[in-house]
Amino acid sequence: MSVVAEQAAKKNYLAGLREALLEEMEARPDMVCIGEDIGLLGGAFGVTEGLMERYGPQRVIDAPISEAAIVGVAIGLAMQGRPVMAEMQFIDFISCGFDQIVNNAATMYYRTAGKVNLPIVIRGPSGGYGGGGPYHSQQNEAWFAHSPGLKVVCPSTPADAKGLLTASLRDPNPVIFYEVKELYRKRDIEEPIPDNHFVPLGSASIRRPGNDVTVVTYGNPAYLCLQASDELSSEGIDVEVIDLRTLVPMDDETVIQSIRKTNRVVVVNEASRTCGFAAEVIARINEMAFEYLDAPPLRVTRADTPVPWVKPLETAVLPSVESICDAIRRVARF
Amino acid sequence: MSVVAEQAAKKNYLAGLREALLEEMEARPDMVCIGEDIGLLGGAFGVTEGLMERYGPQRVIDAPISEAAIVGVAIGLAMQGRPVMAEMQFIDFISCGFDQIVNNAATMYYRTAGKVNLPIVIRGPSGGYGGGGPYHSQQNEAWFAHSPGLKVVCPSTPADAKGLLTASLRDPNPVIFYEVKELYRKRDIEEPIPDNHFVPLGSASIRRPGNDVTVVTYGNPAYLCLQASDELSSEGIDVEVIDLRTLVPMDDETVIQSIRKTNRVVVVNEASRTCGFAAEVIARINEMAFEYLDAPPLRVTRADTPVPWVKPLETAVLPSVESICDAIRRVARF
Amino acid sequence: MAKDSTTVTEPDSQAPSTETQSAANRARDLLTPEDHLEILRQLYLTRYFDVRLIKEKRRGRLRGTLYSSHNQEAILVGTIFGLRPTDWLSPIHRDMPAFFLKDLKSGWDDPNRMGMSIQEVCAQVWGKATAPGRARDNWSHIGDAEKGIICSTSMLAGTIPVAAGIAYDFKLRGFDGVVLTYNGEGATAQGIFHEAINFAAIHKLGVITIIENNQWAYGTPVELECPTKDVADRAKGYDIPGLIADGQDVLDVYDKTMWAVERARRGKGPSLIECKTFRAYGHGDHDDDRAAKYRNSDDVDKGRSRDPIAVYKAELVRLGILSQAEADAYKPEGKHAIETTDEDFPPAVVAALKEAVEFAVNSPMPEPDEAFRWVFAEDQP
Amino acid sequence: MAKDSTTVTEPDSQAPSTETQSAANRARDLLTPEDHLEILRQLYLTRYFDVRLIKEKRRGRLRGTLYSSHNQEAILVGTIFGLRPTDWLSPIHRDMPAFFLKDLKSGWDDPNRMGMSIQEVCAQVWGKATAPGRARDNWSHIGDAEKGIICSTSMLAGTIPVAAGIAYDFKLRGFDGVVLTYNGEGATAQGIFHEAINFAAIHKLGVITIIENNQWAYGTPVELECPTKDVADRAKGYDIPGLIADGQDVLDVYDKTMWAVERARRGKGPSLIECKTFRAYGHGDHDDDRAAKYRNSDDVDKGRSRDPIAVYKAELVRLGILSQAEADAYKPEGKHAIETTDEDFPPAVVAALKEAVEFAVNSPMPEPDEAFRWVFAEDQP
Ligand SMILES: Cc1ncc(C[n+]2csc(CCOP(=O)(O)OP(=O)(O)O)c2C)c(N)n1
Ligand SMILES: Cc1ncc(C[n+]2csc(CCOP(=O)(O)OP(=O)(O)O)c2C)c(N)n1
Ligand SMILES: [Mg+2]
Ligand SMILES: [Mg+2]
Repeated sequence: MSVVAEQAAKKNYLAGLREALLEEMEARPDMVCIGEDIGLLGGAFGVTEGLMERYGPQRVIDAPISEAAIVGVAIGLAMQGRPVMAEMQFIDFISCGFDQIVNNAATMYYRTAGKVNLPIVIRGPSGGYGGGGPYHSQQNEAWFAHSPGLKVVCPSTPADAKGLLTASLRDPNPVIFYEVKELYRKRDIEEPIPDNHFVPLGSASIRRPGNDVTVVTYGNPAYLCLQASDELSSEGIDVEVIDLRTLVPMDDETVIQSIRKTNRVVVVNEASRTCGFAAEVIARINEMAFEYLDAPPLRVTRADTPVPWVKPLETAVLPSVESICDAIRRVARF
Repeated sequence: MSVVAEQAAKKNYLAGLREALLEEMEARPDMVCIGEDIGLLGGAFGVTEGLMERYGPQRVIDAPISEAAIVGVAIGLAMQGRPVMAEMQFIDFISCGFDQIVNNAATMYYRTAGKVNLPIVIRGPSGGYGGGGPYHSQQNEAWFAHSPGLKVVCPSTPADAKGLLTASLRDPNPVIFYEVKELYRKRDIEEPIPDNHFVPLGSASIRRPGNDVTVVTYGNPAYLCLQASDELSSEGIDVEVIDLRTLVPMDDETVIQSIRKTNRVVVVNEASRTCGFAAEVIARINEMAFEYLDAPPLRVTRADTPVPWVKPLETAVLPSVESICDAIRRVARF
Repeated sequence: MAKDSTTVTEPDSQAPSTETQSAANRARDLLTPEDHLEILRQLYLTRYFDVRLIKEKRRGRLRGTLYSSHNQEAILVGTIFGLRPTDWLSPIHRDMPAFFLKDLKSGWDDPNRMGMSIQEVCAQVWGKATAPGRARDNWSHIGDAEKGIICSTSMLAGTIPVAAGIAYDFKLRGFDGVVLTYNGEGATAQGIFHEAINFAAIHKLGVITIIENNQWAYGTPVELECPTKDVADRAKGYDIPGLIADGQDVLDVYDKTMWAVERARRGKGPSLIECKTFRAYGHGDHDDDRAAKYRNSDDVDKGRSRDPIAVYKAELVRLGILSQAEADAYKPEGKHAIETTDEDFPPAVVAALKEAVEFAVNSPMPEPDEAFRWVFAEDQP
Repeated sequence: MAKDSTTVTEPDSQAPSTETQSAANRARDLLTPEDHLEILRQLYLTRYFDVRLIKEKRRGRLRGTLYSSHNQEAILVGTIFGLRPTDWLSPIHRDMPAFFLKDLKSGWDDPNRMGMSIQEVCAQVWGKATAPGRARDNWSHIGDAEKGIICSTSMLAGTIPVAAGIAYDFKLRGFDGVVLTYNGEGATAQGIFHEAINFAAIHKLGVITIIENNQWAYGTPVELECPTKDVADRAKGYDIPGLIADGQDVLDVYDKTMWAVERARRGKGPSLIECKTFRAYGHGDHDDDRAAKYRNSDDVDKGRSRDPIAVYKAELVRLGILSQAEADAYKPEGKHAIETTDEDFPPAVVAALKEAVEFAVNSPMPEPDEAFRWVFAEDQP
């Protein structure tokens, strides 16, 4: 393949998501999409662009501004065996549909003793670093990781975006799917996406192999961790970066294996600190690999604050290359 | 005081809560209570018994079945400087008012840069062990511990119930207050409650001093931990039981001090495992006392399932004296 | 609650309100004498089921809370009787008998019928492995997709959007089924009630919201839940019909339901039916004593004075379907649940319950290990 | 949107609908010529503020999204003009000018007035430490308890219960203040809209819900948000007045608002006012181009054809308050925001903005350390 052709084949994160949706809608005529402004407009960010034109307003529902009803209707459709994609315009608004998700969707399979499963993907743009303020910057995945019966996914590359969304849409369980909106159109992460790309849920990816310190992360901070690793390699610290990709179920194996090798770990999530997913990772590491730890596992997270709007304030509370480097240095030199 | 008089002065957990409410309503004529069936009926469990008779239907509002509006109205009242008690009939239903809590109440002080604080206590019966099934057994405190701006409290004794509720009602911030409904009328925990009892938020209580293993817990499992300690003392394991009482802010100091002494810790919460508060405690211990740990900090929690209704199933998933003993033995013998 | 409160709000301009009125009163004319006798049998059965559970509960044989449907039987029987087996239901806490009433006409014991058997329902009450959902949640929170019954959470009004989703599926498939959801008048204050009915109205889905207005939501009177004169007025906010039925009169409930059902089958969208009734006892059995604190006993006596079984039997006598002697053969009506005896009910009804309770009692408990199962579905083939 | 769509639903039996109609049309008669000129000035100011921000945004000088209030000025000015300084407001994303319009009559620069200054509002837009809330949240999410403005979250309709809480406090204190909340027609689909208005109606609280029905909720037309003929019909579900105002006619908006406000002051409870208008541009400035995809340009032209400034000036000429020459002195009406120039606006308006923008631009950014402050309030004395 010529360089030009290969260039042309590079796709952004958003394209990966769109492809997954289009292919699944095409392959499964019973699938339905529902969300605010996903049809006529094609979605606030364009993830669903072209869906309504292709599959009509019956299968691509422009829902009223009713997050709880969107989830509830998705449950009804899924009970009838239909795969459903339900979009939250920003994942921040998921709190308005919270009860239907944690109490109804998450537990249906359990309550019916395995009779009714719900193939629903609730997806939406998430994350900070874009100056969105408290209500357009959330990564509230810990709420859902704490709600048994939900899978939780957060891809950070275009290929993973497609592969994991495909896997999520085919999964028989409700999945909360965190898209990193700052990555949607980021040029320098564009990459070719293989045809029929499928990334099974529950498998982490080693984004950078290394021997000295393991860094466990997901979402946008994966790039900060990679940058930090580059910086630290000049200081002689060889970092292994693990992108969890799926939080529930979590790929314990890959994390533990890495720690057996490095004996040191830093966990990074961009959500607020207390009861964030990083705490969960650390608890598991303690349970499964305590003997291998030569230094305290540290967390780098957002401060326990909302995400403020003004840029210098936002920057102050979110994980940065600097704060990640600091933590890695601390465990490396412990 | 004669034994008889002392006996008479013993009060149950529910009485402690009621006293706190009555005293604060009496002392602060601007205070308002709002909730479903709290007035005419006096509350599903009787915590607000007598309030409406004394303070009238204007200050004790029998709200419609609208958890979100209850919280939102409480915010408006609190903005006008009124202390507000908002009851959730069961804490499980808090998910219906979730957005107003985590996005509106929790962040108001932050968003107004310290101009508007909200003295609201959202309280309600919580917890399992009573055969309530998935929607009458939750302890969903981790969701709120993960939402900056909320304090989170969970007393386990009658005196703490009163002292912490008093402190919460006087706190200028929104507090989510978890009452353990299985303890409401439990006879064998009744105790005298000092007059004007006040337990400051953020202070843990050492329920049993010990030297070998620290157990950190709160709520109903505190009693399971005490029982486990008794059993294990015969095996020569001397357990220190710390009842956190307040999760946010957490009394790190007491926990860390204890671990410096015992070098071993087990954390018990009755909520489901992944991203539960126990994980947070373990992450903090790693950050603050890693060098003192001689064994992996372990968690005992509910399994990652809803709380099933039928008794043997409920028992299977919740922490028990047995599972707590097992974990303590494991860390003691590590 | 008087018969004359029967009105129909029909904003749909194609159906003028006079025509509507008569349409709403005509469904009963199609009932055969056999239908009438079946309806009566179902009323007895519904009452007896509740009476039996009340007694079992008092004897301490049952766990969980019993929300009695006593005095509200006409709503359950009247709304369900005319449905097709393939229609869906979503009952709430006070509607325990609805689970077996669904498709009961097909025969009480038909294993293929599109409703649960009385055995299954009793197994649920007793918390046994033979219950739908293997008793993982309590009492009325059962469902069965194969039987067309939504499994509800405790969160009131929370199944209406699910009903809308099912009805949306019907629409996509060109199927003319309907979904009935049950809600107390108190539940109409929930946000999800609004979101779901709004959605159903926009898409003209076959969702029918039955409001069992028994005047009380636990310890809160209807005036503190709903600001409109009638709860049915809520419908006006969605431009859908808001019907009012006399909840003590099974035929009026039946008429109104059939009108809404037929309208929904024609693709004209949702309706709301307020059935006016009165809660006979406490909110749940734990509240029986406390309820006296907040409900005046005169009001309670008055509220209970039109027993739906008595009302219906009088009508059947008037229609010549029952003789007075036949009507008087079994007389549970007007009695407090614990004052009734088995002699107050037809032997077949008593026998059916006896068998069901035995089935439940003799069924095994679920194994503790089950508690860890079915959190996640395995990948489907 | 024609004047004849002006109707009033008044379910309150004490106020028959004919009387109501005239009451609703009489408020304007109390306005003095000075009031009229102040209203016009406010319309110019509101328009110019938006125009200025649109231009600043295009030049890349601002962060965040601008939700233009162009063509909807009459709603903001007309609803706020007659309020008392002690009344409360809760504007939403499209209502940025509302923050300074509140109590603007007290003088643009009065530091004690019960509205924000234009400086403060610009400081917020520019994200400076001098903004209310020190720019910790963006654009319209500001509030100030001292100025009687609720600080909103992004979650639509989420301030209505807060408004109800404030109005409940008024009731407890025997104070006859009112709280106006603003919502798009799309926001009426939210569950909290229902819960909050239901609560306000039950307790007859002074909460007035202004619906800015600009026909579109982002990319979704009103028919997919609301099933009733008029959004005002939502009011019927709560037995509260549902008024319809011509959102292009500031005096009609004013009349309807004053009617609802006076009613609320008399303790008769909430109202809902649908102001019919049309969104001039994209949902936000980021959507200006995409909006052409989902909105037909004929409809857009038609929707923008009755510029509220033109409508009002014609009325002032008719009333003899303005000469035609005076009316023609400044003519921003009918022009696209970026086609207008400073000459289209009165110099005082231009100067006020200039000063405010300078204030904003010259204000300091908040210090990064502030980000960690004010998560929790310290114990109060
Ligand atoms: C969202 C939610 N809030 C609170 C409750 C607790 N609760 C259970 S039943 C009930 C009263 C219901 O009243 P109503 O809807 O009139 O039904 P009824 O019991 O009278 O049949 C309440 C408040 C609940 N189940 N769900
Ligand atoms: C609960 C919630 N869901 C979704 C959004 C995203 N959102 C912001 S504005 C908007 C459209 C609002 O339409 P409308 O209420 O008609 O107001 P308009 O913008 O037309 O003035 C949406 C969907 C939100 N802010 N809050
Ligand atoms: Mg009721
Ligand atoms: Mg709009």
